[in-house]
Amino acid sequence: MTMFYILLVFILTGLLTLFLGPIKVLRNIVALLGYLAGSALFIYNIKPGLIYSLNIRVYNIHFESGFSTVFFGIIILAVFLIFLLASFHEENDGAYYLFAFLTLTGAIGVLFAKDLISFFFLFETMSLFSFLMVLKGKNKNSPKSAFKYLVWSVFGGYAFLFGTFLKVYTTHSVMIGDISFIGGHIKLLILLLILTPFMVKAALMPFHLWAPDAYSDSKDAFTVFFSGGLSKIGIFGYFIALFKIFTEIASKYPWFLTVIAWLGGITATLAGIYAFMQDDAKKLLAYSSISQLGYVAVGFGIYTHYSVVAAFFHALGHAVYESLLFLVVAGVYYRVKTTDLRKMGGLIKKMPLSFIGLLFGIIATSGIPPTIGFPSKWLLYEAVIMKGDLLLTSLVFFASITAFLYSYKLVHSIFLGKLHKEHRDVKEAPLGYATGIILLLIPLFVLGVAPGIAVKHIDYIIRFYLKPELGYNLTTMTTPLGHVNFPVVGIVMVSMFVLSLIIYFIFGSTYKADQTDNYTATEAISDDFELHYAGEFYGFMRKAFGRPLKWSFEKLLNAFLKLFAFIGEIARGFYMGDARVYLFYLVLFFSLLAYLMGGKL
Amino acid sequence: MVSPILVIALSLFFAFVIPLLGMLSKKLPRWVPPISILVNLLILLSNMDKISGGAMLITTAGIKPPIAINLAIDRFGFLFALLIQTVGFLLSIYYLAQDTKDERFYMLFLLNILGASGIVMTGDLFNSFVFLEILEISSFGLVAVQKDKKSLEGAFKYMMIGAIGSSLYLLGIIVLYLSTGSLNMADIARLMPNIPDSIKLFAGLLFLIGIGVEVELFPLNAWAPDAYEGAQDSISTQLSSIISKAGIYLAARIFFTIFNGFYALEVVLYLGIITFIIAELAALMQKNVKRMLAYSSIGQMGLLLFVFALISKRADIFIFTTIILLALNHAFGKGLLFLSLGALTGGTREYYIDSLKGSGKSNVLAGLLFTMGAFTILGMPFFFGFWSKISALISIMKAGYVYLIGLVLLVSLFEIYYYGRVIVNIFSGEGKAQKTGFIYASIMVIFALFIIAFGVWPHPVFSFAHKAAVALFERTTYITSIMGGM
Amino acid sequence: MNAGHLFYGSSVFLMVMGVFIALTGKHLIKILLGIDLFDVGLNLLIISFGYVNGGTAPIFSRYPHVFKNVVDPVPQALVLTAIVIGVAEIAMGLAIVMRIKEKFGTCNISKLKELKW
Amino acid sequence: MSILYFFLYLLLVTIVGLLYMGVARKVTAHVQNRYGPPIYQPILDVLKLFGKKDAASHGVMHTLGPVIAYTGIGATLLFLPLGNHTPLLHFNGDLFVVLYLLVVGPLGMALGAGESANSNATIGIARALSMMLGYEIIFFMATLPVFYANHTASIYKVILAQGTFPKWAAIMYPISFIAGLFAVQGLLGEKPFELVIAPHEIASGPMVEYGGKFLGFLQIWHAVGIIVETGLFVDIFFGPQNILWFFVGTFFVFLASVLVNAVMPRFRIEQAVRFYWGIPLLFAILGILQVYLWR
Repeated sequence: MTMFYILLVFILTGLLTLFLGPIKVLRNIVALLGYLAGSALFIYNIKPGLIYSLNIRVYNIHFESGFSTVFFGIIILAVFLIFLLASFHEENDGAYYLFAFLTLTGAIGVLFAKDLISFFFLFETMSLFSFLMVLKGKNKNSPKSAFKYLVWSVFGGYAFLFGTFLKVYTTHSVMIGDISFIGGHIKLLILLLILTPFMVKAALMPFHLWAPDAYSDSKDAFTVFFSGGLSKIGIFGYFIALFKIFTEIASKYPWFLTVIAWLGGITATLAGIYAFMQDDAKKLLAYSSISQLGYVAVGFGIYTHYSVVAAFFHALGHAVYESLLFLVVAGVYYRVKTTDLRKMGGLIKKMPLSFIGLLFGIIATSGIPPTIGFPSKWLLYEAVIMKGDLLLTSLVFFASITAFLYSYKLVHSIFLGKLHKEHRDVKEAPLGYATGIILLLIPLFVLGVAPGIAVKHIDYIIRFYLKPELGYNLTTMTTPLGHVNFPVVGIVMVSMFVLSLIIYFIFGSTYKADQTDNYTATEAISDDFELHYAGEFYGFMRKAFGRPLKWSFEKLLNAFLKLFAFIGEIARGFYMGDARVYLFYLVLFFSLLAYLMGGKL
Repeated sequence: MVSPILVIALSLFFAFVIPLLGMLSKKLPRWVPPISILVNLLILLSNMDKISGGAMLITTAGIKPPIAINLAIDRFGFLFALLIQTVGFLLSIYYLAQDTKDERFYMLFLLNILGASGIVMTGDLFNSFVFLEILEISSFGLVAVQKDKKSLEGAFKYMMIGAIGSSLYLLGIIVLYLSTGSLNMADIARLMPNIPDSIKLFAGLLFLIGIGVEVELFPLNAWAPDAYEGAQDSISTQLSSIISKAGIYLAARIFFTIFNGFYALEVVLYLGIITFIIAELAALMQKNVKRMLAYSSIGQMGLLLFVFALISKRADIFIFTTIILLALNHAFGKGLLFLSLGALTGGTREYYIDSLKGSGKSNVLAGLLFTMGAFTILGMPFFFGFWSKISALISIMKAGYVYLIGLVLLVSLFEIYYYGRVIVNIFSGEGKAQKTGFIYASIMVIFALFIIAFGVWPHPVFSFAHKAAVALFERTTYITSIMGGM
Repeated sequence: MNAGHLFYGSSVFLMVMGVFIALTGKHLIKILLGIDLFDVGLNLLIISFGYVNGGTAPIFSRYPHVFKNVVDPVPQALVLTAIVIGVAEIAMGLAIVMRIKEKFGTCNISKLKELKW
Repeated sequence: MSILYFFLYLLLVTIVGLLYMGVARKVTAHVQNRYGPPIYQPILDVLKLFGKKDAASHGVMHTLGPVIAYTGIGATLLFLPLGNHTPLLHFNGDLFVVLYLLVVGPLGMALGAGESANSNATIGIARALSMMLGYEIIFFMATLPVFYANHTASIYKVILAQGTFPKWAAIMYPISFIAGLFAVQGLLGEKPFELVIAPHEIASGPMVEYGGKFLGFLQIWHAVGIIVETGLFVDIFFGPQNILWFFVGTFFVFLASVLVNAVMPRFRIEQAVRFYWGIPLLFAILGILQVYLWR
């Protein structure tokens, strides 16, 4: 029953905020209180193994909670808190919170769903209201991006629905349950269909086309939740589809998993490349988010205990650092009103906390120890090598190099380099953002040093399905290939840093030089002089990649759409005659039927 | 309890009073339809308890069937009567706020409602033809009432096809009469097994065309986009929410109750899905939003008929529950869409997608309501359409066409595409500021409330629809309750 | 060939002619006439269905032997209604055509091309 | 005790690295028919730089940049075995720890250089990062077969798993070894891949705004970097060596690279990256195929 109440609390909170519309402070407080009530209910009451059913005449809603519910629920709720903190500073209205809370309802509800129809209902709820959230968006492009998002997510949803019906038809059960015993290859079709919406949500190529636009054109605060929280539903779906629905996938269709893994690798790589070619902070982050989610797909595709632990952990990490990055960018946008990387720079002096947030965010994104990004990447590499797919390993490695590229571009273009004249009076991001940044930095380091906290839980989730092989305790991980003690890596770095600082302080002193006091090869520089290197940051890479960079899934899709449009035009032609033509159809139809029936008459 | 026959008698009386009142005052006639329909609704509701199990029989001239004309209302018909009267009432309120109409419009409107309610209440085949003609002729007039080029052209096209179609319907009735000697639906249904197959086939073909025109079946529906586009918004609402629903009732009554799913239903099965696909494809690239809605309407009707015809593959009450849900969803959803589209254009009759740009921002309410209407047609969760869509898919699965679900969903994706395009368009850019009158707005809100309330908690509608479906499904009960025990 | 077949044949011929005119006619009035012709043919067909060769009018009378061979009264009653309905239809049609002539300035059906997109 | 040991270790490697740099200058000079500075010149340079009284800083990150750079390379050193000489933390961590720690240094320098607001510096960084897309992936792919064949990701275990001379990975996996040689050239940033510094184009790139002790830091960072990078290569391809032979190995790898450097012109950046995606990539892939075939 609690599960139902939690959803109810969120829905009611949304409605309440809608009706308390005009007063912003009240709205914010209600939203926060409602959120706190719901998440308190969740954290204290949701234990693995709860069951609840509700009958609405024809359909029964079945709820169930498992380890994965708790894991993903906590991630999503945590990210939602960050979203709320940032929302206090956004332009919001009643509908804003209504849509947000209904999105949350859908996202949390999906975790509870035990039968596929409820799953679909809640999944569509989530898609629908997040679509509305994007539609409310922040700029002129938002509606267009929202449209793309809608079509894609509904495409996924319908594929899921089709899969559901195929499953119900073949197994006579609507529950999320095993299909491996079905004869023939229909089970693969079912799996593929059920997996589709999650590939869309987790932006796996070639289902990612909506993501960059939708992420970058929705409200900044919402992007935090969108990327950090909602994409987790995609991961959750991978888990549902590959473990709960098709338990014997590894033995029956190993090539399918390989395809998933390679798609993940390709996603990680291509999205990484696209990311460092972007000139908009949110677009860049959107692609980075897609790229990171690609690793998760790799983890699921490899399908060993190591790799799946890595995938889950990476999903967790993704929630933390991607939220952090989007949050910082939201805070920066709040102050400087732009996300165009070419129009910012040198903000480090004005917004130091944001800089720290972003810096550690990108460090984690790149997977550098001792942050949350490292354990999962380390484990993933080990898992892929153990699987023996060295080319995939190389691809993933290539992808993680691209992470350095876009990370640096992001941090440099916003915070480093030359401060723009019009940004002289910019202040630090306001309290909500700052709180969020600090809140996110805690897990970023804690889980980077002691990943065992999360790995233990992940192990519970999957040990039922895969033989537990990974050796771990609070701070270490051991695979047949290697062993890492994460705090040691951290301690070494810190002590080395202290040593370097000592060397630094022993020798000489420093004086502060202005940014105009620069080596410019005899050019005298003033404030108007544009020294900031931001546009076309990696422009030369365009040449290096050459023509293939121009290929895109989008063009392929457009060609496909044109085909449909053509068929549509033909169909429409039928309705463009005058009255006599219509009458002619009638007569023709009559004659045809009469002719066909002729034999029977 | 008041005899439901008064529904028809009173409407007729009021309809003919209107011109007289019009002579007295210009303002009076517009008050007649709401009053009349309200009275009708009350009469119907007072009979609610009386109708159970089979059909409620109201004889005329005190003669038992199969002789004289009689009304036979079972729960299925009652539900449709209620639907028609409710939507009619809302629209009549809407017309209160419209100034420029002359009194003949109100007469046509009332006759139209009368025709539709007559169709769903009558137990006599020829009587249904008469009501069908009343319905059609008044519809031609209503479509043309705008008196501009588009509406006139639409009306003429509708008239041409409609006239031929209903004549063939009459011929079908006569064929059945010749072979059974009866015009009473229940009686014919009883005698159906005695009729030779060839006659059945021929009559079925004639009915198929007659009803096919009304329910917008594929090759017979070419008039529909034109009529929908030409008519004013509220009339388009009426076309999709009332007139086509009466057609659905007729199709169910004739093809299922009378023919007992013989032959024609199989044709409907194929034509239904073809209608669905072709109409949605046609809507895909449509730039004129109203015409797009018309295609969508046709498509929905096609899906509905397809689901209905599944009964020939598998006898299951659920299929009938589904078509009721689909019909309700379509009636309210499409009605809301047409009305809110009218509000978005601000009465300019500029329906092109580009001219609607930003209208949802300047008229937020209408924009939101349009979105809701689209969502319910698309079958989004928390809207009534979700349940009807899921039920439709379940029905298809139950009939064993599980792979067709994929096709239906693929085609539904087109729906998402073109509705999404419009929604996005009305919410982007800046539009001219437009106001919607209070009455207009509240009518739309009532439509929307239905969609949302029963979308969130569909239980009452389910049970109501289920009972109606049972009434339709048990044709022997229907027959015996009219013809007496056999 | 008995009289019944002749009736059927001629009324079906009328119906076909009506549809043919409606299909090929360019003038709106002509098309309406075609539809009307179709209706008339249909009505005749219905009456001829009810016709019994050599039968009398279906009127109750004191002579029961006459009553044995009456034509079916129901089709006639139906046709009566159908004629009225047909008239209403054509009247409505004519009204619409009148308006069309006003607005379009022509009665040529191929000029009615407002509704395409 | 072990801390003291570590200090000595770091000092030794730093000095050796600086000497390597001196040798490089000498060798290059000889190739170009010059006399060149003495071998210990870089040590003197570093001492001079650290001895400078004050250094200009453009901000906190600019200051911390070189410090972080040295932090990164020092931390890497701790996890890297020098031949069969056991490093302090060889048991802990493996190739990936080393590879990721190796990035900390450049990242620190990049952050520092970025804050200087000199576009030359930033261009240098952008090039450095882009170059990684070329050589880093080749290096990784070249080493993968060795790790895969020995079924470990630990560098130390890889060293031990190889036998003495004829069983070296360099001989067992010659194709990968060649690919690795290509990568080392880029890893060390020598010509034709000397795009980051490119003194004639972008005025020594990231270093352009650094002087005094900052430059000193960057020098010793580079010195240790040479040892770590060549050392990684030697560890993986030349089997178990004692520390002396290890240095000899690294020296020859470095020398080869310097000789190439001395006679080569410089690529344009996109040429450099594309170069790596050509023949070296082919070699790397063939190397991977080889290990698949052998197993």
